[in-house]
Amino acid sequence: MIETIATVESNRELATGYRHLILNFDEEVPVRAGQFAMLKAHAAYEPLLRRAFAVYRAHGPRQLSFLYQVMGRGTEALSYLDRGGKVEALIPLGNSWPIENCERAIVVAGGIGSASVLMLCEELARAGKETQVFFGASSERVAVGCGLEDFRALNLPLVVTTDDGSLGERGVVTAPLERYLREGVRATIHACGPWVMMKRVAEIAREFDAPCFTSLEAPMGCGFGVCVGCVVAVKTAGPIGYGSYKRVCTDGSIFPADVIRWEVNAMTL
Amino acid sequence: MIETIATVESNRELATGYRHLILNFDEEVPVRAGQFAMLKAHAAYEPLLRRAFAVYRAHGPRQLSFLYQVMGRGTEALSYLDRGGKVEALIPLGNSWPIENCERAIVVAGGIGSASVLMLCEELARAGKETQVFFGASSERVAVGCGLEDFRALNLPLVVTTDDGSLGERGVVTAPLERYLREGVRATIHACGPWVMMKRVAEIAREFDAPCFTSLEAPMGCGFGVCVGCVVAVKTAGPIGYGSYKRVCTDGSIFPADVIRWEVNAMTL
Amino acid sequence: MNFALNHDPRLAVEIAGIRFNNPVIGASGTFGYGLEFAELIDLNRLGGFSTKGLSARPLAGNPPPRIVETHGGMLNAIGLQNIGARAFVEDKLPLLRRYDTRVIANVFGYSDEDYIEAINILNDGEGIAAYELNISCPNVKEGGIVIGNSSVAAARLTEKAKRAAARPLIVKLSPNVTDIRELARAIVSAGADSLSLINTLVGMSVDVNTRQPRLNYGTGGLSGPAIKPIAVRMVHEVASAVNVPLIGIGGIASAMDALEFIIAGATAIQIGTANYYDPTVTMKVISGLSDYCDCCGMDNITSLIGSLIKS
Amino acid sequence: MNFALNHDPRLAVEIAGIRFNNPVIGASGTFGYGLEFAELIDLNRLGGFSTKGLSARPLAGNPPPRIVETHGGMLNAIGLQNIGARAFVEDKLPLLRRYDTRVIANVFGYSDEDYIEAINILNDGEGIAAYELNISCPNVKEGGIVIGNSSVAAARLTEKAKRAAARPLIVKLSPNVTDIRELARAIVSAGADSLSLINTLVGMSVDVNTRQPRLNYGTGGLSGPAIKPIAVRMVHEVASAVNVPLIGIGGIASAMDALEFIIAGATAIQIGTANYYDPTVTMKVISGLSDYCDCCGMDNITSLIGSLIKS
Ligand SMILES: Cc1cc2nc3c(=O)[nH]c(=O)nc-3n(C[C@H](O)[C@H](O)[C@H](O)COP(=O)(O)OP(=O)(O)OC[C@H]3O[C@@H](n4cnc5c(N)ncnc54)[C@H](O)[C@@H]3O)c2cc1C
Ligand SMILES: Cc1cc2nc3c(=O)[nH]c(=O)nc-3n(C[C@H](O)[C@H](O)[C@H](O)COP(=O)(O)OP(=O)(O)OC[C@H]3O[C@@H](n4cnc5c(N)ncnc54)[C@H](O)[C@@H]3O)c2cc1C
Ligand SMILES: Cc1cc2nc3c(=O)[nH]c(=O)nc-3n(C[C@H](O)[C@H](O)[C@H](O)COP(=O)(O)O)c2cc1C
Ligand SMILES: Cc1cc2nc3c(=O)[nH]c(=O)nc-3n(C[C@H](O)[C@H](O)[C@H](O)COP(=O)(O)O)c2cc1C
Ligand code: FES
Ligand code: FES
Repeated sequence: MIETIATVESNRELATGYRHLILNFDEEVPVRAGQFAMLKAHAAYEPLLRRAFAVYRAHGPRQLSFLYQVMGRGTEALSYLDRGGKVEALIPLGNSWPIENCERAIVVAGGIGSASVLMLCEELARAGKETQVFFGASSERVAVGCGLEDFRALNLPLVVTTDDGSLGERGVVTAPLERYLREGVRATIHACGPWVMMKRVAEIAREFDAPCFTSLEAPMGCGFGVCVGCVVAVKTAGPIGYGSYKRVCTDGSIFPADVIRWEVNAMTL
Repeated sequence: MIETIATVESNRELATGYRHLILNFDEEVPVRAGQFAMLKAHAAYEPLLRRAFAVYRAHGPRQLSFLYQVMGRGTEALSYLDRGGKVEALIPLGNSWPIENCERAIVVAGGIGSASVLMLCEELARAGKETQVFFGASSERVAVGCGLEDFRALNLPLVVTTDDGSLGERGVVTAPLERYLREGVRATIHACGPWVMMKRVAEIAREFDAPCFTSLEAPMGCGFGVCVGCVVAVKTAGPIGYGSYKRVCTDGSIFPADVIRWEVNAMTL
Repeated sequence: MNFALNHDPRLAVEIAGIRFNNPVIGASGTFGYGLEFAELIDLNRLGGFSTKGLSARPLAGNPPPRIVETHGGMLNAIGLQNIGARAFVEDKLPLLRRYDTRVIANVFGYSDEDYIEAINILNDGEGIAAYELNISCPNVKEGGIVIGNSSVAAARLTEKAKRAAARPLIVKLSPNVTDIRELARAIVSAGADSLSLINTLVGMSVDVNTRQPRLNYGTGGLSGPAIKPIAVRMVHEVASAVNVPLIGIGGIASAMDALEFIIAGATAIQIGTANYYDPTVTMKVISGLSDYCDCCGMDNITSLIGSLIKS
Repeated sequence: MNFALNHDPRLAVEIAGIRFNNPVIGASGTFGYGLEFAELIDLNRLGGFSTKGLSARPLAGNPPPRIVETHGGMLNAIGLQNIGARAFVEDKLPLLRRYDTRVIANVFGYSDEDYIEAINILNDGEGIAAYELNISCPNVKEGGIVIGNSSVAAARLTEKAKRAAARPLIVKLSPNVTDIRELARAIVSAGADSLSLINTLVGMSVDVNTRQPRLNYGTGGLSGPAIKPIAVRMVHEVASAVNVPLIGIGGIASAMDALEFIIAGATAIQIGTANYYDPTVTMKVISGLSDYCDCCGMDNITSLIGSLIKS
């Protein structure tokens, strides 16, 4: 975990509301696929709290990039940064995607959740594991904003869905996933996307009893385990008690889908 | 009084900590010498309140400029603006320098107070009134930051003082003023600068009973008279009562020196 | 005069029998005597405004500095400088009557008698829709206690004021109390027709270099977005404790902010500090509320009042 | 071990007989169990820290969402999730003893008995400098009343806790009261060795789209720069009401902020929310205080305590 001030190499808009931020660090930052950083435009008075962003790509030991959607005040402040701008960063944070004991892999990306799985796909490819990617977005514009081109460049089997059918299959990304598993494929699922999507992916995984890992989101106060604000409800033997809630930032952000109590949403949205 | 969003033409640093901000307005903004504007970097969450800045120069009916010193959060936010940046502006505000019944004029500028008197000097020159300018700053750097070159370009008799003697006469600007009046000159004094300077100018004016006008500063909440936060204590016949305090923004910012109770400082500093 | 065309009927609300064209009201002390805004906004579009605190006699106010900005807000210790009730009735009201907006006279005094005297003067005025009793100004405590912080004193004054008032009585609550529900109940039982909340929270800022308070008065009232969460909570608490219409106040700077208060239980809202840094904010909030009705297909904003869904 | 070289002697302060190498303390609930910061800062340079609230038995805490950011601050309703006093003594203390910093055990319970039980467990622990009684957590009220908002209940608990405590007792005050001086006097008379203030202010934030509170618990505690002016005012008030050392808390994010509290009457300060968005803030504040001593040629920061000059 390194607390530092990084410098903006570029902050390009991929599609309206979606940007690719490349940062240069003074020191080497070792990151594993699925880890994240807490970022904030340097010396910005508002908002106070840093925001969590998955490491999208490692361009070099000192150059990392992030893919983000402009949601509110924090991401808006980041969107104003130009080359040379400064970013306060705490990195790397959280656990990473476990790929050791997976023979065959399925990667499900929903919307900006894609940011957390590009490095995973790269790793799986490097490890020579057979990998099928399902990439869902609300529209072609959003798909492009969520890094579609980078995923295409991986040359992995890729199924794209959009809610409005403007690109690929019309509908939700879980539909082709379900069909795929119904064909009898046994593989480990890695999913990142909106809560509802991951909840559905978890259900499907249980149905086909496929191992499934999900990278969760929660509003984060600190990102390193001290505020205990980012919790998700997990299944425990006894009644609600200590251990019923786990921190997304340090116990996660990646959890086996079957330990999460999906009916208890961590986000207000 | 116009509420609008202006566009930055340029925001050049004249000297470390001092900048010249040129703004373009969509509509014509009629301003008289000594008036000011409430400015804030557009969409900045912090600080909330706009800051008061004298109109330094009118480059055209729709282009005005401001000279400012980077003090704290508000001016810092302004200093980050580049060409094309947006500025929330309420303008023009306050009264203006009365020059009608002045035969001969003296202008005293202390530090960034210079920003409020350049247009005055231009007007006096245009009106063909004999004018002597006293320009004080803490150092040559600050003098340059406070627009020294623009004042020199006026070709009016100009005496420069610096606290450290790095330029012109060493010492406070009120010293040459006093000598000048001692020579028996009768003229109307127009002064803008730090409270202590104006207080001293007021004393000198009384001593030589020269008419004297001062442009005051106070922390401003609104700039258009509704918060009643920017008051200065004025002399009244009776005891303290309604009328004992006047608003710098709407009753001023320019007041005859002899109505001000100089012992009651409007600023914490 | 008929300005009806200006108004979005879905935004109309009623408080103590008074109809407001919309729930957006300028807060006392931040809206002057209304006329100062005539150049900036269309006063006829405004739901209403509350005047700067009016006392029986004009007041000087506190020595400067009177305001200082803090993170997300500001501290003020104006000390109720005002022209006095009489001058308001004679000089301001005639000009205000030209506009189709509800004028609320914010009343202040150092003693019960002062309040009653001010109300009696204002009773003669034409064009005042209601009175707002400012019993919660933190910058003028006499003998150390603020009337608004004591249920007993507040109820006593409310009762007297209600008797004297020729118009509906709104009482403005202080947030500087342990249990605002108890205070609200006492004031409503004493006859208040409506409650407005919150006034400012008492705060202090120190100039480390001079080691003096940044405000000459020492302490001041904290306002602005910084206090919004406290205000929303209090509106929600009071809504469950009394059954008179509430006017929510505290850090409102957008339509979304206003909606938070309405959902929490406010019938109308007042915008204060935001008027300083965004002089046309009231107009923006009114438009924003109309847009919201469009989106949700809502025909009356009143259906939103106190609609908070608890988990 | 000898870390003395790390410390600026001018910054040393004493509270209830405990020497702090400097007045900068990590606030409870924002500093975990201290160890989480070992990677980020030099714990040996830190004056001290207060643990996350410890209860006799481990607690689950509230369902999410537990936090939401507001302008200048944040609301939290963690609900005191903690590993429990026993686990702290057995698993955390041994590791903490490696560091030269004062460990304050923040104690919480639902009843007087809970508090005493927790204190008894902690009494066995080695390496605890003092206890901080959290009687002001707004997110766990049982039966509707927060002990810390009632002078009577607070004094009663303080007395029992003082009797049970094998270490100096710091009581943490709630800001959600009408008169914090009265509360402070009652608690000091009951035996508190020191007071820390303020805890969070109760607030609420509403999600206009879902019409639900943004926090699952409904209300939460407001912290951060937004509340600083209220905290400084309360520290100043309490300083004039009692004569035990005070620990100032509320929105501190810089050395200048810390100095405001010290000038207002605090002997030491705690930094909370700022640790989240600026994890090394404690180190920056310590250096800043040394710089200040250099500028002013001050040989002891204690000479600044309560040095506010009133006009
Ligand atoms: C471990 C982790 C990794 C993430 N990785 C990425 C990423 O790679 N790219 C990316 O664009 N986003 C990512 N997010 C989400 C990102 O943190 C939020 O979009 C961001 O915090 C929004 O901040 P804001 O100030 O722009 O919006 P806010 O003004 O804070 O909120 C705007 C809206 O977003 C919602 N929101 C607030 N915080 C979060 C949150 N933490 N997660 C989701 N919604 C939130 C609010 O409820 C509100 O409705 C990640 C979140 C987590 C927890
Ligand atoms: C009518 C008027 C005209 C002005 N014209 C100019 C001008 O042309 N150029 C220029 O550089 N400045 C001018 N000022 C001063 C300018 O408004 C302040 O420097 C500015 O408000 C500081 O804001 P800040 O956020 O940068 O500093 P803050 O963080 O607000 O304050 C930094 C320091 O400046 C002090 N300060 C705060 N507000 C004011 C204030 N209104 N006046 C003086 N000191 C203040 C604070 O006490 C603090 O010590 C004018 C002020 C007034 C009232
Ligand atoms: C400078 C200033 C002066 C105020 N004067 C009064 C007043 O005279 N009477 C009153 O009832 N409230 C007064 N208030 C309180 C506001 O009406 C309002 O209750 C408070 O500021 C909170 O709202 P806001 O956060 O939107 O500003 C004043 C507030 C400010 C900032
Ligand atoms: C997320 C969070 C959790 C907290 N938990 C506790 C706690 O367990 N015990 C306690 O006494 N105070 C707790 N506090 C209050 C802080 O210690 C502090 O009093 C308050 O946040 C004000 O300081 P700040 O503005 O610097 O954060 C908590 C604060 C936050 C933000
Ligand atoms: S974000 Fe603070 S504990 Fe996870
Ligand atoms: S700045 Fe508000 S009245 Fe002058």
